[in-house]
Amino acid sequence: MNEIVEGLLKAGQLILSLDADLIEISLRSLRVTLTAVLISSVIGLPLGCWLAVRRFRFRRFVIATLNALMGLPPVVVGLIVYILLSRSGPFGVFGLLFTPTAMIIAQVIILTPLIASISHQAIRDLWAEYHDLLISLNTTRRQRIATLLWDGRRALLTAALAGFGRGIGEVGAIMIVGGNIDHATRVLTTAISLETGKGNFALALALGFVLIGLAVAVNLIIHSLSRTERSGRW
Amino acid sequence: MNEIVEGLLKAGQLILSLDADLIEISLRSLRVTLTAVLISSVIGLPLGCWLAVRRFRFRRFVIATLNALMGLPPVVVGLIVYILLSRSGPFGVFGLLFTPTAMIIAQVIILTPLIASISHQAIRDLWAEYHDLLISLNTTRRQRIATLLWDGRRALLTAALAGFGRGIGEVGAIMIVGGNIDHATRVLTTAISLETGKGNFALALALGFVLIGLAVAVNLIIHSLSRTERSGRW
Amino acid sequence: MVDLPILPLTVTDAVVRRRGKVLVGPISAELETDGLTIVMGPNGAGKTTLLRLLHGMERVSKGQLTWRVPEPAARAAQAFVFQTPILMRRSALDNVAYPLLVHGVAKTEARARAAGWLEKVGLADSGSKPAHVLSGGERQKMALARALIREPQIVFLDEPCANLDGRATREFEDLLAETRAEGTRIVMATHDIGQARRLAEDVWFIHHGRIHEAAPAEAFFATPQTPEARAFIQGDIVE
Amino acid sequence: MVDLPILPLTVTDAVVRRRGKVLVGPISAELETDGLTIVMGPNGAGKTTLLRLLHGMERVSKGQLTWRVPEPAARAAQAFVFQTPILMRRSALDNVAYPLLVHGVAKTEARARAAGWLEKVGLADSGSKPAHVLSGGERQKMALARALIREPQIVFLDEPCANLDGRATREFEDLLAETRAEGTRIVMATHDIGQARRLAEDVWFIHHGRIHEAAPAEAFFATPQTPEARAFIQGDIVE
Amino acid sequence: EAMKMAVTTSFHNSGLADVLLPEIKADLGLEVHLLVVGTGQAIRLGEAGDVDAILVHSKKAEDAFVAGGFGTHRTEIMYNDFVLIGPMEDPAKIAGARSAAEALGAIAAAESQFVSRGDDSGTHKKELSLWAVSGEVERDVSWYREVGAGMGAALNTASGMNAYIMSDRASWLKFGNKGDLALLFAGDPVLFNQYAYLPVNADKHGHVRAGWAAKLEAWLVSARAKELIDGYQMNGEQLFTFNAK
Ligand SMILES: Nc1ncnc2c1ncn2[C@@H]1O[C@H](COP(=O)(O)OP(=O)(O)OP(=O)(O)O)[C@@H](O)[C@H]1O
Ligand SMILES: Nc1ncnc2c1ncn2[C@@H]1O[C@H](COP(=O)(O)OP(=O)(O)OP(=O)(O)O)[C@@H](O)[C@H]1O
Ligand SMILES: [Mg+2]
Ligand SMILES: [Mg+2]
Repeated sequence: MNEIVEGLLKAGQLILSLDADLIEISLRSLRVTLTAVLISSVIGLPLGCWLAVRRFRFRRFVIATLNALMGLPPVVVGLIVYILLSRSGPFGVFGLLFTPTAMIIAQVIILTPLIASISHQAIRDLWAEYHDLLISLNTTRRQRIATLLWDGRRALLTAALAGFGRGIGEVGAIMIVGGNIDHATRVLTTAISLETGKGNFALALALGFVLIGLAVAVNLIIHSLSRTERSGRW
Repeated sequence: MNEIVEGLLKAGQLILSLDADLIEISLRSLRVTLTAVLISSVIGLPLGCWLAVRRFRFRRFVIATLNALMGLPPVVVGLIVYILLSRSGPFGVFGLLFTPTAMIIAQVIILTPLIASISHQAIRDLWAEYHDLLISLNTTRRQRIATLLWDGRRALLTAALAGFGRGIGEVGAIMIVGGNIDHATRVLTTAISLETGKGNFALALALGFVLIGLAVAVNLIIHSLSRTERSGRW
Repeated sequence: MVDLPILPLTVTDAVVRRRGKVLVGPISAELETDGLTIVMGPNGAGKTTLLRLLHGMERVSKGQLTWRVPEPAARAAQAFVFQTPILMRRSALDNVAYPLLVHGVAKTEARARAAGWLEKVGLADSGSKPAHVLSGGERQKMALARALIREPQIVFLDEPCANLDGRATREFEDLLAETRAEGTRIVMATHDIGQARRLAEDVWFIHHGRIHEAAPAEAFFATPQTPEARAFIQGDIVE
Repeated sequence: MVDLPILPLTVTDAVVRRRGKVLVGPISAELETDGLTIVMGPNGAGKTTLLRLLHGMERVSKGQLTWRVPEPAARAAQAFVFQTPILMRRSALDNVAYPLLVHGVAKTEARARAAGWLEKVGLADSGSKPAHVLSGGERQKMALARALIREPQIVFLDEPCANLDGRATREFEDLLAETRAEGTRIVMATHDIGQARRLAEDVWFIHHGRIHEAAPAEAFFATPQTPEARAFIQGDIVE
Repeated sequence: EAMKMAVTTSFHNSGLADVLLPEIKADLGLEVHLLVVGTGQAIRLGEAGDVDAILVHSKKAEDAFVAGGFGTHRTEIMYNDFVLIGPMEDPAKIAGARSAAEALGAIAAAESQFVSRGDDSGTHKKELSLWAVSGEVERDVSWYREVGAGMGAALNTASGMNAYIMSDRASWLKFGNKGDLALLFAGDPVLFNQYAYLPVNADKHGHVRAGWAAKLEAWLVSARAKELIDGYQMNGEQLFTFNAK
């Protein structure tokens, strides 16, 4: 029980003392996850819209699969990326294994279905609203997607933020492809895992609280920049 | 590279031979996650609706926090649940540590904010549609939530399914509180972790493919039972 | 259900302001127990906003509304038909039954009564259709049935006949007269001057968000007091 | 923009069936290059469905539509004003500019032209408002501007005056006459028999999903051929 | 009947547990639930009373555990050994080294990539002590990679980087993802790795199944256990040597 209190205190201490290691791994966490979220959003948001707009035969199957892929087990993703990037794998020549780039790749694979699926869901109602008008105006599919992306940007932000949340807390995949190498690929979650294994529960918790704080801060900043929950409907 | 092919073959083998261990841990995975999803939905869906319906001062903050909590690092949740359930913790007397119940508790903590957040987002547009009518009819807050839950059930299903996906693929928390004990708390994800640690990539991947297949199957079954993507708007 | 009479309603200096602009007000008025008030005025004058204000659905920036009984009881005895019907994602029958369900009526009884009301508004055959497939006129009829089913003491109607055909409009007017006879206070916005003449006991002429002229119907149509009202009545007679 | 004339449109035996029920059809008709057709009929008769069918927005279960040019070109030169205006989550100005943007007009020019159209429909001051705060009549005006801005060869109007006041209705009719004079084919559904008399060149009387009677306006109003049409015209004259 | 025992990943990776547990079940009617965790975590589980006994290989931590009253005593059961793994072509030429310290020195001299567990586990502590002997104390260098992970994950990383690593023999032999790695050096007595069994103190935690823990201990030091442990082979090699007194 007092580990939790101790963890909170330690978190405060670490933050107040601007612990250099903490800052380093926090920034790396942010960099990896934000990059991954950006890439995943660029793929996932239009994909989600496309799924809302397009009717085709296996639509339901694709959507169910996408939903299921939201839960891609990170360890499996890590493994596959590891195999692909390892020296004996097809992309071994790039020497990406155990670099932040590899971690970003793994996260993109995890986050893209999540972002696509949530944005599909978010955009479905908007498409129902716009459907007749956009069909009547003889828009191309591209224009429909662009319009939905723009007019639904607030809801889509939630999808991206869900991706951010998932990414920043993820450990299974980046542990395998990043290797949790000190001063190279160690991020908050892998550090937490490490300290847990060492039995340093208080420190692990402290890092966890820092991570949660970071996630809340990012969410609050983005919400207030975008004024999502402020103005009535749009 | 050929580990991936090997993994696929092995997955086929395991399934076709109805491997007893595989069936045991798959069923346990399903049991733990479905129970957790059920409990989280009972809490999270009304909570999400409530957040859509209710205006209060710190609404935006609560929503941002909930969004952030979508990314609760599983290891941290695992640790906290561990500390609480540990013999020397406040709930130690119940002897829940290293049981499926402990795993369910940890998953409920992870899934509830996720389900609440996605359902809040899903229900926001519906509430905008219904707002005037339900206010005019002088409904109680309870009735509003009940109405939104019912009329938005299709969208809310997606939230629950997102929770299922997240839960079935989760490993960090249940590893700590479940302990990955053979024949007691081993589930698909912890088994995958174990095999990865042993370097048995093919077997790990095989289990991963089984897991993904399971998730897709559950999604497809639920989608077709609920006919979500079939009828036009409702 | 609610037996205490909620009327009269007294409005004193109520103002609705949005984005720094006064949409409606200041309004001072009194709605007596009895009557049928027609609210008229050009597009964008503030009729909808005024009705919503009276119904307690617009946050007032100033002034106040006082019903005879305190808020919750007063809310329960009112009904509103919105200019654009709000469709619940249910069948037409369930849309109409909903207000009863909300007020604790058992499901079977609620449905039976809803079926009766659907018949009254001429939608007997459409009860099982999902609301969103209804035609424009059918939607308005459904919304009307949904508002009246709880037998409110006062009902606000915002252009309820806009999409109705001639016969349906006449039937609507008959139904309204019946409702009025049963003691329901009626406040209705319409653009149809013919209809206003037929139905109105009082007229409120709204212009730029204010009650520009309020008068008994005969007086208003015979001798409108302001040039705006005169122009408005003329303007409508296009033929 | 699209210069090839897309009319005439030939409809042969087209049927729209939903949930196993025939909503409209079989319809056979021809829309010539010139004209102003008023579609009338009771609520739920199938007017909206018919207009949508002509516009190519309803999957036909049988029969076909043939424009003079192939589909994509034909689609680009049509416009539709829906019975319930569809509001994009943008300002009124951006709503009106949208069809131009979609067709590759530069943003500044599109907005300038949209502002001109807002003025034409009497919404000069409301351009910067988000569409969802517009009043019922303002929404219809905006939808009209959005449909006409691309100068379509044919425009379908589904009860575009339902929520307009008298003056706005007259202005609408003037604008429509102007549009007609510029060569745009007009097909419009309305419940306002007075308006139909003023505007119609041809009338289609719809009943139970079929074109019950199609005739030049004068003939239709003077001597309706079927008892249903006669009853309908009578029924509307309520006073 | 079931009791819980925390063990380290390196022990579990050896596969010996899969041989012993069914025999224990047969002989004692006791089901042993294994919790496979890091050394530090295993000790914390024992301290909290969440397991009934621990089986680890980190003498210092074990002594502290007993001194703190968390465990009643420490019983040595068996040992295995650590080995040095590295790229097949052995760029640092450690295969011919005369001692473990010399081998590490050669890696440092060649500045070849070396992966360290970096997780304060028994294996990690052993590795650090060897570096100290070799005289290479400066480890803040680019070729020395602390990966902060269990044995299996560290081996995966080493395999991916084609780097040197120190592993227990069992984990290495069982490890599937060998890549271009090979066992290059073994046999120095300093590489011996003693496993000890520590029952959790029932005075501190009343619910602990001390009776079962004692029965298990008796079994672990019995001739039956000796036969099974010494007889356990992988690829024709004996992995563990029973040395309980
Ligand atoms: N939130 C808002 N911000 C700015 N202007 C608003 C807002 N809400 C409504 N308005 C404006 O207030 C005016 C009054 O609107 P209201 O809907 O009450 O008009 P109305 O009399 O019902 O018109 P109609 O006959 O067209 O239905 C309109 O011009 C509308 O654009
Ligand atoms: N998908 C559907 N399933 C069943 N019935 C439908 C469906 N869509 C429309 N309808 C019915 O078809 C009929 C014709 O509808 P339509 O909207 O074309 O009528 P309308 O002539 O435009 O009526 P109004 O004057 O009220 O607008 C209506 O009774 C409507 O309920
Ligand atoms: Mg209005
Ligand atoms: Mg219609």
